[in-house]
Amino acid sequence: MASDVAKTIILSKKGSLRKQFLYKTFRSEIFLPVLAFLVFITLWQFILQLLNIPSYLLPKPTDIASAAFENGTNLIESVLTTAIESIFGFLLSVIIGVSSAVLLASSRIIEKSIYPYAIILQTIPIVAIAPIIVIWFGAGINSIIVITFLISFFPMLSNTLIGLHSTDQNLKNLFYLYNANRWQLMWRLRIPGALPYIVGGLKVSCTLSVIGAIVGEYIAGIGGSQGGLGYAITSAAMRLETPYLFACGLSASLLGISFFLVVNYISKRLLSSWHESEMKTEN
Amino acid sequence: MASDVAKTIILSKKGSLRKQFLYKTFRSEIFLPVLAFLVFITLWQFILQLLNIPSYLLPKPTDIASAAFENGTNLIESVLTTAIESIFGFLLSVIIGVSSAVLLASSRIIEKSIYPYAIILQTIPIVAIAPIIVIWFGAGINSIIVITFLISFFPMLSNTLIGLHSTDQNLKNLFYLYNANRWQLMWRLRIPGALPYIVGGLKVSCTLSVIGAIVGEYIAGIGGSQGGLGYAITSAAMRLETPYLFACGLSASLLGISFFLVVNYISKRLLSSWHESEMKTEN
Amino acid sequence: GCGKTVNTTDSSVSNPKENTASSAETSGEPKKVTQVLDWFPQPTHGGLYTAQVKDFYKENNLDVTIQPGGPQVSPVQIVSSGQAEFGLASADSILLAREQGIPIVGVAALLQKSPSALFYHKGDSIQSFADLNGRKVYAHLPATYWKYLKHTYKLDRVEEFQFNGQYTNFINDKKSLTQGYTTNTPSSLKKENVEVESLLVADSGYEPYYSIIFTTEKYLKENPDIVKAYVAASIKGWDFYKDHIEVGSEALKEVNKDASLEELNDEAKLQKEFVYGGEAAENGVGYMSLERWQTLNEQLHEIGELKKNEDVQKAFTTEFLPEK
Amino acid sequence: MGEKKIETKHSDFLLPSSAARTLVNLQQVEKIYPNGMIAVQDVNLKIKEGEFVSFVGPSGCGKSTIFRLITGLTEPSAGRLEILGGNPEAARKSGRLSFVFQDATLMPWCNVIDNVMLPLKLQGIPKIQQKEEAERVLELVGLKDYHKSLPRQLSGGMKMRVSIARSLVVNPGLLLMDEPFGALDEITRQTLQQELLSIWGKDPKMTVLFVTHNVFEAVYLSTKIAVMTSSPGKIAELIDVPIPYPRDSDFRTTASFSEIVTRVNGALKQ
Amino acid sequence: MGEKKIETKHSDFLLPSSAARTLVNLQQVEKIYPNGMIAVQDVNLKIKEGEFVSFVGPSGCGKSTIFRLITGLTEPSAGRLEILGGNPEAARKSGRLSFVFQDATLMPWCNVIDNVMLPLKLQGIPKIQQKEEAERVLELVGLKDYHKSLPRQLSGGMKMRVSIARSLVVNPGLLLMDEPFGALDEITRQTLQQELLSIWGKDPKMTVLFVTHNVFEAVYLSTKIAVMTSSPGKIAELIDVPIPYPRDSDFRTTASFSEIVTRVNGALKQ
Ligand SMILES: Nc1ncnc2c1ncn2[C@@H]1O[C@H](COP(=O)(O)OP(=O)(O)OP(=O)(O)O)[C@@H](O)[C@H]1O
Ligand SMILES: Nc1ncnc2c1ncn2[C@@H]1O[C@H](COP(=O)(O)OP(=O)(O)OP(=O)(O)O)[C@@H](O)[C@H]1O
Ligand SMILES: [Mg+2]
Ligand SMILES: [Mg+2]
Repeated sequence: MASDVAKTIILSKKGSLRKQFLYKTFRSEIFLPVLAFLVFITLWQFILQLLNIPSYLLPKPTDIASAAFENGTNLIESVLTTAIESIFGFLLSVIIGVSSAVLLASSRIIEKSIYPYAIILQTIPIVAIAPIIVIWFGAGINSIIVITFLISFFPMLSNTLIGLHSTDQNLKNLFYLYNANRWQLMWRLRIPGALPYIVGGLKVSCTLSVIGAIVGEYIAGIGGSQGGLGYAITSAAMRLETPYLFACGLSASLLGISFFLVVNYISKRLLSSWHESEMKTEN
Repeated sequence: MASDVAKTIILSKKGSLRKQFLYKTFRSEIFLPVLAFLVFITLWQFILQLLNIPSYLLPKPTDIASAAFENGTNLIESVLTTAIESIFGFLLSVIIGVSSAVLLASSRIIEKSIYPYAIILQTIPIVAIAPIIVIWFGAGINSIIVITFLISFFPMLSNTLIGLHSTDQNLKNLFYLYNANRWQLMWRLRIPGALPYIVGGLKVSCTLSVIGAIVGEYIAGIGGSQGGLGYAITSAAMRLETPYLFACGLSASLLGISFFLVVNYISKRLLSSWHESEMKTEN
Repeated sequence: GCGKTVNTTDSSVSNPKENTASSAETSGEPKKVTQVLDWFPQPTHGGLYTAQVKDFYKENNLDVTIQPGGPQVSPVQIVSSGQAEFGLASADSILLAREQGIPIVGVAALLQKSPSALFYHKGDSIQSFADLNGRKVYAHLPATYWKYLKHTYKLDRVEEFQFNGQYTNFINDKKSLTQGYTTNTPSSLKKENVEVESLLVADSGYEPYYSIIFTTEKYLKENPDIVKAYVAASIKGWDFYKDHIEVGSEALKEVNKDASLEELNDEAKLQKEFVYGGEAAENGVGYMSLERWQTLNEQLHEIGELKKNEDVQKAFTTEFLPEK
Repeated sequence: MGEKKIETKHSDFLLPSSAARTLVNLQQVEKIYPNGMIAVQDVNLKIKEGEFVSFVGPSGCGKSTIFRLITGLTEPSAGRLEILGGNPEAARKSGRLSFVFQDATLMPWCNVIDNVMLPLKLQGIPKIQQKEEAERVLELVGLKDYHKSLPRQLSGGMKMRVSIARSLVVNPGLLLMDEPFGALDEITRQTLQQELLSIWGKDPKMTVLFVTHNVFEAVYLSTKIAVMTSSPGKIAELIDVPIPYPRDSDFRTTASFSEIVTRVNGALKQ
Repeated sequence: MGEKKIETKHSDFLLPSSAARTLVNLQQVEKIYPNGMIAVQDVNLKIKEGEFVSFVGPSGCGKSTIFRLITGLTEPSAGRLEILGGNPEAARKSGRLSFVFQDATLMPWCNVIDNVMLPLKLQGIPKIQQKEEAERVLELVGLKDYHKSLPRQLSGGMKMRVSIARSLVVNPGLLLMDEPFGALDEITRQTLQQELLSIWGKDPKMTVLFVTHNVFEAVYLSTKIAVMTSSPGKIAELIDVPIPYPRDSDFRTTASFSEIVTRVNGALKQ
């Protein structure tokens, strides 16, 4: 081996390792993203200022911030409304998505026979079935939640199903030979084994649920104080208040990001002990 | 062991096994789904007929079929337009989704700094940024493709990223010890290992791309080109041609299902030799 | 000759030269302009398509592209960004845009008032907008007309629902109302054997000009000739369309494949009163008056949609309309 | 350890009495994998209840395949296969089957004790009993301090011992072990051999099928040794080990021991 | 097979000359895993270039952990670790490291030959040469008919042999093998032992670290044997095997052989 390698001595005490680790975490998890964010915002501000692009075309961060500030209470109310709708819709899609995946995975015939209808539910344009949704669930929050569900459940279903089909063959043999029934196979083996895929579905689904709620408000929304971000966006667009429009849009994004972070945290807790994608420490 | 078990003799020749296999495949892959479909359609037809539900609310399959037939050429044209838009948008989201996942996965810092913006792109309501899209890409097909991309790329990105982070630790050690550079690690290990997750992303993304194209037509107009299904749906709704509306909606679904089947076929070919989720024969 | 300017003395708009059309013609290359529509091609765009197919634009040395809109397409933003030269918008949108500092100017009002109406099932006991209280109404909730109605008729007990482009829920609830257009909604509903009656929104006193051709202040200032030529040819198209609906309908059918000629013709007939009636009967298609703009401005201030005191006179000009 | 414990029924006879039932009966069994690989061919094998049969043979000769056939994880391409006069399915359903795969095959998301309790859980045994039993067998394999460890925190040999513990937590009628002690050091191996013999010795009807590459181990443990050869996999010879149990460690130094070892090695070299 | 080939530099001396450089130097090395498990403690070990050092010890005593420390896959919690005077990182970068993990660790989506060619591919060796080399080592491990098979179509021992072939396809300066022959039958094992000795013998600077549970194997192969004990893992004794190479199979029957075996076993039993 290369003999000209400089002598390096690895002499590290646990304490210093831990400190180093915390420092590194801080650097990569907090400092740099925040820096990136600041750079991003500053560039956005200055480029627009330099190019003299009018705020009705693309507002500057300061415009957006002041628009958000001016309409503060309205914005917060809208965000809360949309948040509630998306949370319920998301929960529905998780529950129904996972449980239908479990159902489909339990038999190839059921899967082949029913899966196409899941794709139909996902791909059929919501406007087409909006009236029926409104008739069945009433306008307003119920229908909005249903629409949110329709938009966000497919990633749950599809990912979970792939996960349930990815069960390790050796473990499957083990369960088979020990006479596990379908139920045990599902609960003790296939579902735990599918968790990484389920988490993947959750991540996509939780962000889609925000979009879903906004679309729902467009399609089945009602007036009054109940209008969420969807309503606020339509109304800002209508009045051509581009900075406020962006404020609403970015609030939707923030909502999505918060959901994502929550899901991410949960997934870390669920998988950290055994799955590669979430393992941090040396194995 | 239970001695009262009936004597059963397993005496099977290869030929009969194969025949049995083909028969089973036929039964589960073709016959039963088709049967399920027929039952579904028949029930739909008869329940509506029995309950006397008017076709403007929920048209009967026969109404939909005849509406589709009457507007045959238009429908086909619309489907083609939307198909083209969604295919391009889908391809864009695959290319950009996978390559950004590769970029993000190559460094924890990049990931932490950039990922939030990917979530923003996914969750920001398209209407909010529609004007900018139209201004940058012009009304019509370009903008529609961009919108399709925006709607369908996140599942690709998110799933691919999870996949890239799920690399088997032992194989990673192997590559590390054999001095693999980042590039080799990515191409020879992480990407092949992530394939099952990438396929999961493809399945979600390809169906979302149909929705994306339809939403795109709403938002960016149809430009100079032929209107696709989004346009057909809006005008059918306006003219209260509910059966045709459903015909358009179901065509969108069929488009989604065809994309899904194509992706499914490709995924089978990609993974069949090694991944559990696509392995058919006894291992 | 110079258009009979009714009210505008805006110095920022230079006086168009005499005989704009022929001067544009002699300048060689046809001028490329794009017109963004406010919806998919429909009879409210009939005159424009007529001008296109009858080569009225070509005669004025213009190469016009008509770009259809859609449910979420914003012509104001497309035009203000310079992606198109001309757009279509209603008067209230133009005022709202100017309030936001978007410098657009209306140059010709294609519909004197909006055919928007609220529909209710035939026989329902509704006499006026005041009777809406306690009812379900499907309307585009952020729209100014709806806010005006709510404000003026104190409609605080209406159950408001977002109109999603479909009438199904309206049909299904005999006590509800829905927004729509008198020019096409009744005939569509009739196909489903639904008889309706309507309250025309304009009858409430809120009657902004509808489908106004607009462009930006900058474009107007820099290319008065082209604007003149474009408006002239468009109005010529509308005048021709008045007596030759079928020409417009044919042209629309080309770009709106899902419509039938019959529907297009019927709608065009019903729309005539909005295009050619009212003040247009006297002053020609495209006419706008300062009084009505001012009224609208006041109404929008009253309901709180406008807050700044912008000069209404800057929002439109009739300078480019052909002489009647 | 435990050598004295082996005062059992098996010590009463050299081989399981000829009156014992035939447990496993393979007749002209052949297995061709879908890729055309002929894994085993013309396998004839009769195993009586209560026997301890070791399989030795070169790598890739089809030992694991025979186990897969017997447990019904794969179907023979030709031939006749009976387990207790029935098919593997029925034998499996009887619930007295247990096994150690060649790989440890642990659930990565469960800790050691949960992995060991699995067969009991699947049988619906009361929770407390599950735990007791699991603790007992974990002690047996020397892992009683590792209850809460996850599989990835164990060494290779420890994983394998967890797998062995799992196979012993039930009270198996037919125990199939595919190289269970391959990853273990000599001392641990001998301890576990004793434990295994003692468990087997207690139940005259318990049958063990055992794959090993260690001929000494095979001879020491078994009543019969199936020597396999490869390309294609066949049972070349079935060698009896007519030495009564308990066999103490001195047995390893006897002449009959080396004689049988020589015979097995001879058969292997063919 | 191949016994005559071992006419090499190593035959000239009992042990690598004392002038040889120190390749591996562990001083008071300790490894505590994040869960608090003390895997190894106070490990002192000096290995000279050209040596063949075997590690024996009970399951879980830290053999694999020491390999992980030497290759830099894990960092010591305390102590000092030098590879050729540098850190493991630098040694790895020299590109002369090779190893067999305790698990076969094959890429499931690549066939056998692609798996074996991997180290060469990563080095950017020309394709044709990759193939030649891979075929050579596959022949060595007796798998030349399995080029196109996927890992899941192989038996346990065959997978391990693919992994061994992969480690030999490069020309390693330091070869670490973690129980490479554990899953192999005696005959295959002996063949591979000869092959390994022959490869090692050809390059006087080549160093092999070798984990095995087979004391005979350790004594037969090594210049030194590190006997480990557990809880916590320590190197109990470092035993020299001062027998010159080539060692023919008769060596296994010599008195010095059994003497060393006894010593190792004694150290293990403590
Ligand atoms: N799924 C499979 N597909 C194709 N061939 C297979 C498959 N499984 C095993 N084989 C082949 O069948 C033969 C026997 O394999 P088996 O696993 O039974 O060997 P074994 O005797 O257990 O070997 P080892 O001692 O190495 O574990 C081998 O040649 C192997 O390549
Ligand atoms: N990732 C880990 N986390 C926690 N403890 C670990 C980890 N890896 C190994 N250990 C512990 O460290 C000790 C030594 O493990 P190691 O794998 O080095 O043993 P070994 O000597 O290779 O054993 P074997 O012969 O069974 O392979 C064991 O007690 C094990 O439980
Ligand atoms: Mg095997
Ligand atoms: Mg180990």
